[in-house]
Amino acid sequence: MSSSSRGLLLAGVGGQGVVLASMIVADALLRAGHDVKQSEVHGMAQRGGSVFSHIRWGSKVDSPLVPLGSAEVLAAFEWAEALRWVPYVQEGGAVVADIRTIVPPGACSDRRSWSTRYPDVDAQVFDCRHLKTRLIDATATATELGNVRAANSVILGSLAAFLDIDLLHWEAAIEGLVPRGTEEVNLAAFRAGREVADARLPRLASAPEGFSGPHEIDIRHEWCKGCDICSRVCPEYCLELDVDGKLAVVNAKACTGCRLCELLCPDFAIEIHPPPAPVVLGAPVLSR
Amino acid sequence: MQVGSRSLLSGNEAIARGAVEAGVLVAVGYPGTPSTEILESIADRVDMEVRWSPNEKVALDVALGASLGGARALVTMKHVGLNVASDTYMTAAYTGVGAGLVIVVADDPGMHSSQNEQDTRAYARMGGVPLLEPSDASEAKEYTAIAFAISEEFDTPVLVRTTTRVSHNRGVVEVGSRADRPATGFVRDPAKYVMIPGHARARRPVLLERLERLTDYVEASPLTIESGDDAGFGVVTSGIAHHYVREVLPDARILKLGMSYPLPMNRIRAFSESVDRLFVVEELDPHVEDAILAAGIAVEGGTFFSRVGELSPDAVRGGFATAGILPAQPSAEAAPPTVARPPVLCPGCSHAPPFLVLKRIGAVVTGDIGCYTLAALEPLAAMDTCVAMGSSIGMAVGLAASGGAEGPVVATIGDSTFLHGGIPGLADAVYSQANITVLILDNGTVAMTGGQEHPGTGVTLQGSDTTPVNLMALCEALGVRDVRVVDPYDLAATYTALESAIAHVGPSVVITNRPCVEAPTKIRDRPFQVISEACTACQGCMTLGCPSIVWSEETYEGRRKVVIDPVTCTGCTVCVQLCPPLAIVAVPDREDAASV
Amino acid sequence: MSETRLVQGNEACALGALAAGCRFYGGYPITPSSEIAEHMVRLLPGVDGVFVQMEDEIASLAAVIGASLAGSKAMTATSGPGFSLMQEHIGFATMAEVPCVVVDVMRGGPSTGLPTSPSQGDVMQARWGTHGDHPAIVLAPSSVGEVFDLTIRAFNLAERFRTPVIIIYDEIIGHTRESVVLSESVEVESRLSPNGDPAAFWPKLAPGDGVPPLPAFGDGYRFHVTGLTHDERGFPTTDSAEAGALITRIHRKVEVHREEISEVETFMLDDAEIAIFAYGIVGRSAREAVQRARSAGVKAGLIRPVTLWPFPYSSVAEVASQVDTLIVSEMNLGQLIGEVERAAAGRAEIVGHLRADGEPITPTELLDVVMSSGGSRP
Amino acid sequence: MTDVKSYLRDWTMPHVLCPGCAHGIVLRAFLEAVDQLQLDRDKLAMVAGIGCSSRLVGYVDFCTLHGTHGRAPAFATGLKLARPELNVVVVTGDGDGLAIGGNHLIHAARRNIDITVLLLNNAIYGMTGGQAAPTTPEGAVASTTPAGNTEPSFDACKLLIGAGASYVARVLAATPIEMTKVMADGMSHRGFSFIEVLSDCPEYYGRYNNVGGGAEMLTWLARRDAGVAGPLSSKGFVKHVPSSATPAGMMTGVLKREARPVFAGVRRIEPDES
Repeated sequence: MSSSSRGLLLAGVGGQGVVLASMIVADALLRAGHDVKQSEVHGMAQRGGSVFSHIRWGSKVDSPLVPLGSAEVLAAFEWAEALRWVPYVQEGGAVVADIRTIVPPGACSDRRSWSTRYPDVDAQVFDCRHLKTRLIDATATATELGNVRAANSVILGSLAAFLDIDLLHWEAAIEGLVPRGTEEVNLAAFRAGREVADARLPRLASAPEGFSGPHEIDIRHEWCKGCDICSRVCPEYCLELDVDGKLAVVNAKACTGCRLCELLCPDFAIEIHPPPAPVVLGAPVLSR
Repeated sequence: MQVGSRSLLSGNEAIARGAVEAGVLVAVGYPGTPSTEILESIADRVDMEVRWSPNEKVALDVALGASLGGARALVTMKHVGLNVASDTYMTAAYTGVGAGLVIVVADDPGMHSSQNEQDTRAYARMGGVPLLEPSDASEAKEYTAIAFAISEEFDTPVLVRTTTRVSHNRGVVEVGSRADRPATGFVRDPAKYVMIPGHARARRPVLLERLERLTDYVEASPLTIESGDDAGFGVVTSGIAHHYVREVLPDARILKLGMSYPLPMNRIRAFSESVDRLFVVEELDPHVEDAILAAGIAVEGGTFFSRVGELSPDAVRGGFATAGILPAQPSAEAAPPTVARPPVLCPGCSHAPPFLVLKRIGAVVTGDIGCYTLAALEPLAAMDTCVAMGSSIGMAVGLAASGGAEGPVVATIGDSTFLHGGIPGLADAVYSQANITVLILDNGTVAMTGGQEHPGTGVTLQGSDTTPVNLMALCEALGVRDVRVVDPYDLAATYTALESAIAHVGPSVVITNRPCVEAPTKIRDRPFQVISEACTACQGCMTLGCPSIVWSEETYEGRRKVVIDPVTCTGCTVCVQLCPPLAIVAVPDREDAASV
Repeated sequence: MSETRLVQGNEACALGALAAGCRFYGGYPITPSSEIAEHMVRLLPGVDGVFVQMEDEIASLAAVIGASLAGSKAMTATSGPGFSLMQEHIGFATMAEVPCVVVDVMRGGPSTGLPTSPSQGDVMQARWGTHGDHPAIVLAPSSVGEVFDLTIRAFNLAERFRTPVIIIYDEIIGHTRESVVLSESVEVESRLSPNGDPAAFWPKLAPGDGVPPLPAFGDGYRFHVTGLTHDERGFPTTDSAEAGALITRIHRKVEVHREEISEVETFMLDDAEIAIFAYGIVGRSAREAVQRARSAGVKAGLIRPVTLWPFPYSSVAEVASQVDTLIVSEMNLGQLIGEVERAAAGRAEIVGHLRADGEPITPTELLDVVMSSGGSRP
Repeated sequence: MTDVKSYLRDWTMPHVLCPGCAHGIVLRAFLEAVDQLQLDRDKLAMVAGIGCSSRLVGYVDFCTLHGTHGRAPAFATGLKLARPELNVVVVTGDGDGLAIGGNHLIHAARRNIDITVLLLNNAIYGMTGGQAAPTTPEGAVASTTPAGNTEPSFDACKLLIGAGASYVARVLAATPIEMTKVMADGMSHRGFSFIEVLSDCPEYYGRYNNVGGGAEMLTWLARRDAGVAGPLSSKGFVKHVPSSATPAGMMTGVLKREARPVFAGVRRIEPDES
């Protein structure tokens, strides 16, 4: 095992400010007299992808990366990211997680077979690792303080409760790094975060029944007048008018059964039938 | 940055600081993750020229010119950038330098933001150019300074290779003062600088002789560090891998290579003789391992450490466990099920709507390098190829020539990528009268790398105004007869423009004109919202893949309705045009709300 | 059981309507018909009927048609200007074959004219007011008692033939009080209801005497009612055979029942050499004039159509072939006189006594006409 | 859920309306509402006047009355008063309901008789060949305004609010489920409910004014819809389209909902009376 180096992880979604938050943590550790290394990945991942930052500190740090199962704390700015990175936390370590959920666009369509399932917000998933958990609603706390953008400082405050660093170093790091003019609200958010109580868990975010497979498009040609509304509103381009102005199904497999064409057909000429047997969705997509 | 202070700097910032302290006068590059911040962190300096070039080759040309003028010059790029610059690079090794010339190349093992995983160390050997590998921020600054010294001492360009983990790792760096190194002036020396065959033939032996001297240098250099006292086995390593080994085997005997080309083979041999088993731990290609084996020294490495992707403490620990050095690892706890989160185009991204249109048209789309490459992913899924900077146009020409494309062939390329490597491709499209359409997605910045300026923006890296390249005039001057500009937020107009351009016989160009919503300034218009009562849960808006459009708690016929996150919505209006039931409307501003 | 009461003509109309089973009144105020509405609003609640004062006469008859389709016997009442407005819906009710009763209490016209004076200026409008080819049933009472009786009859005819029926009388009858025998046991006709599968119901299929059965909206028969020319299923058609069949049937259902509908009163006609043709209030003056002429030795008689339309051509022709002179007296400048001339076809000399000045035609002046038209001959 | 086509008299189909005319979409949304409310189809009476929208009643298997131009509210008044257990729905157009029938409409609203009026506003007289209507926007071309309409136009909802309608809403023909929801809501309302549906006329309005066909006109409707409306649900919502896309301000949503005595002939039914 590594000598004296300690580690923690910050994780969130691109655009949440994970990098700035980890700079604050690293700066506070540096001010407390530690050798510090902090490593994140940015670039393409920042475009709404999963963003994480490793922070290591001690008298002399080698690897900037935290070995699996060795982080003292994981601070997750988003629920699914807490789950993704929790294997880095050591037995009995701590998880600070914002219960905010950001469902990625790819998992946000229950009309397509590639739907993936967003995990329920449920603290019990950490039980097997004997982790200390702190599930907070940082957005709510920051909103109460008057600036929703200070939510990250609330999370840092909660994180700080698990680290033995003098408050003065934290405050100096925050004052030095947050955007000018927001020092006060961020400091207040940080202090609030140290005290903040566990959040009431939100309603489970489970998806409704999954996609049941391509639907059947039934056109009653003798009623169709070729107005073209259906083909223009179809999100999947299933329908087209041929050169004679006759409506045709050109991409039957893509029909998700949204029924827009049916609802917006002025001539009652389209009927959408669900497939006979629902397709069973695959297992939820796991990361890593 | 206060001289003498201990600061927390990233590897890239440390390189830049190293260049500043080394008295560099000209720093150029082309943005590319993970190298971009090197130049950005010194953009505000008034005592040096810091510039973006249109591409890496131009950057290296500029740096070489500066060097020949007697100014220390830094050039930065990502690994694939060196492919572009390699033409100059290979011959610069012949010419040698005036003042110090350092080429910083940032590799991206694991391909966090790249199209391949190539190992720059191979270029060092191919060009016969020394290569330094810092392992953290502190070394990054230190090695940059050393690189300039080597460059001048040995009259050679010097490569400094970082990886993502070094470039984007913050560590404690001691800040020193800037050396005052005014330019020494250009000295005419055609035999050295004009590489006609007759001159070049004479330079080849010079290069080889230089390499020998460099080998002597590295054998004696403090860049090669031996540590640890644990007998039995030893590890040769470099770069970030060094720290992983130290992490996993704190007391092991380690030979750390600060310069990994040329190699201090005598020291390696001596080191190998002091241990029973010799290991090499290196990221990506077996560059050091092969060289050691070629020297007839028994060494182990590739068997235990993957050539795919990044190393990590855990990967290194696993390798040594397999090698029998460390006890076998209990398998790590599996992560609880969670959701995949691939990167996506930003809310309001002006690149997304044209790809919806291309999908509708059924075009075969040759893509290029940039944010818009994400259009290859669901839900847009409207890009068919992506290979290298500027490749889209030439590939489109070829694809059209093959007659094998089932739809119209459209090349999509960003403004910066077009200026980087797309212009010759378009010249070829005109030259060969290829029946293709080139869609230039002009968002006025190099968005993927975080919003840098380029020759089309009219602003320099250091913030001063300059003359922008006029893309439309450029395309017309190249001989494109059908050039049109369209607002990509207007789906119907974009559709019409592309349809007409595709109908044009011969090459045509459509240029979109909406700026990036993130850079240079964040664009935030009045956000939109979904009228839940009108939403039919068709999720047609989600074909855009906008991250601001997410599931609602409400359903219609068992299917989720959608909501728009008002904080991230930029008010681009594209989803409004995608909503057949007209359920998306602007959030009223305060005045409106008050008048209700 | 019967009751004898002193009632006003307009009141008698309301009482007759109630006795006929009218349960809906929709109207708009206009002199000299307003009292009908004022009586109806008091009477209808007692029989669970509905009174509504509409925004105009067009709406009034529309509401009446709506109520009739809902199964209620329904009526409206008005006077000249309002009657003009109602023509649109008289046509609609004719085409759609919706039973209803329209009362026109005539006043001087044209236009606003003489609102408080009597007239008989609307008799041709009652026949031809609405556009297109159509039949008409128009009744013309000449006394308060007859108003009561004919109102009942009008409802019966409307229900019997699925058509609007018009009652037309003038301001004098409307505002006159007479003692009237209000019979409580009146004969009331109900509309023919379909029996059979509602799904197979065709609202305009009339296999019998040309009058199709009519269920009410809400009775389980779902059908379409339209003013467009339609087929037997009730749906619009432009087929000329179907269009011709519809118009012919609507005409014929009245025409072939002419005898059943028509009512003509004759007085002292048996040996008459001179006769007066008069209707409504003029019929009463004529009756006295005939009596006085007879006293003077002149063989005078009276023919008074109670049903103005269908016009009693054969009765008039019969009288014309018997008398030398036929005096036609109307409180207009000559409307039905044309029909009389057509019926007489030259068999008798037609003399008109026509006035349209807001004053009633008196027995004395009619006697003068009789005497001066050859009645003085021995 | 019943297939709404079962409410059609399918032997009368296809209907006479032009390709792209949204009136059929409106009819479908209405039938969905009827289905949602589980109305007894024997007790549902639909009354119409004259015009394209009024033709809709011929296609539905209820008790249907295709009356005279503009008079549908008057017919409906008689029907409802004579047989209160009927659900009476008037379908009218903008010319039918607001020009020739404006008087009947406002008085039905004033009385607060318990009927529902669906006014399909396509901003033109369609049946007669594209003449200007009281709702034709100023400047718009119609066959009787070849140089552009010089008359101001009615805001039907404001008119009906002024007339005392106890329920007033405006919806877009392009929003099928919102239409259904509002129609079901309006029909459930005790008293006079007025629902204006912004529909289209691609054949005349679209052609004369270069708006395009049915699909384009459905989008164009959103641009007519610019205003702010009150709550449909307890959550409340407001609608807005960027000012650059809003030539005329027309609020959508439920604009008025009021409990007041319902007219039932000689007596009135108090709001709290069952």
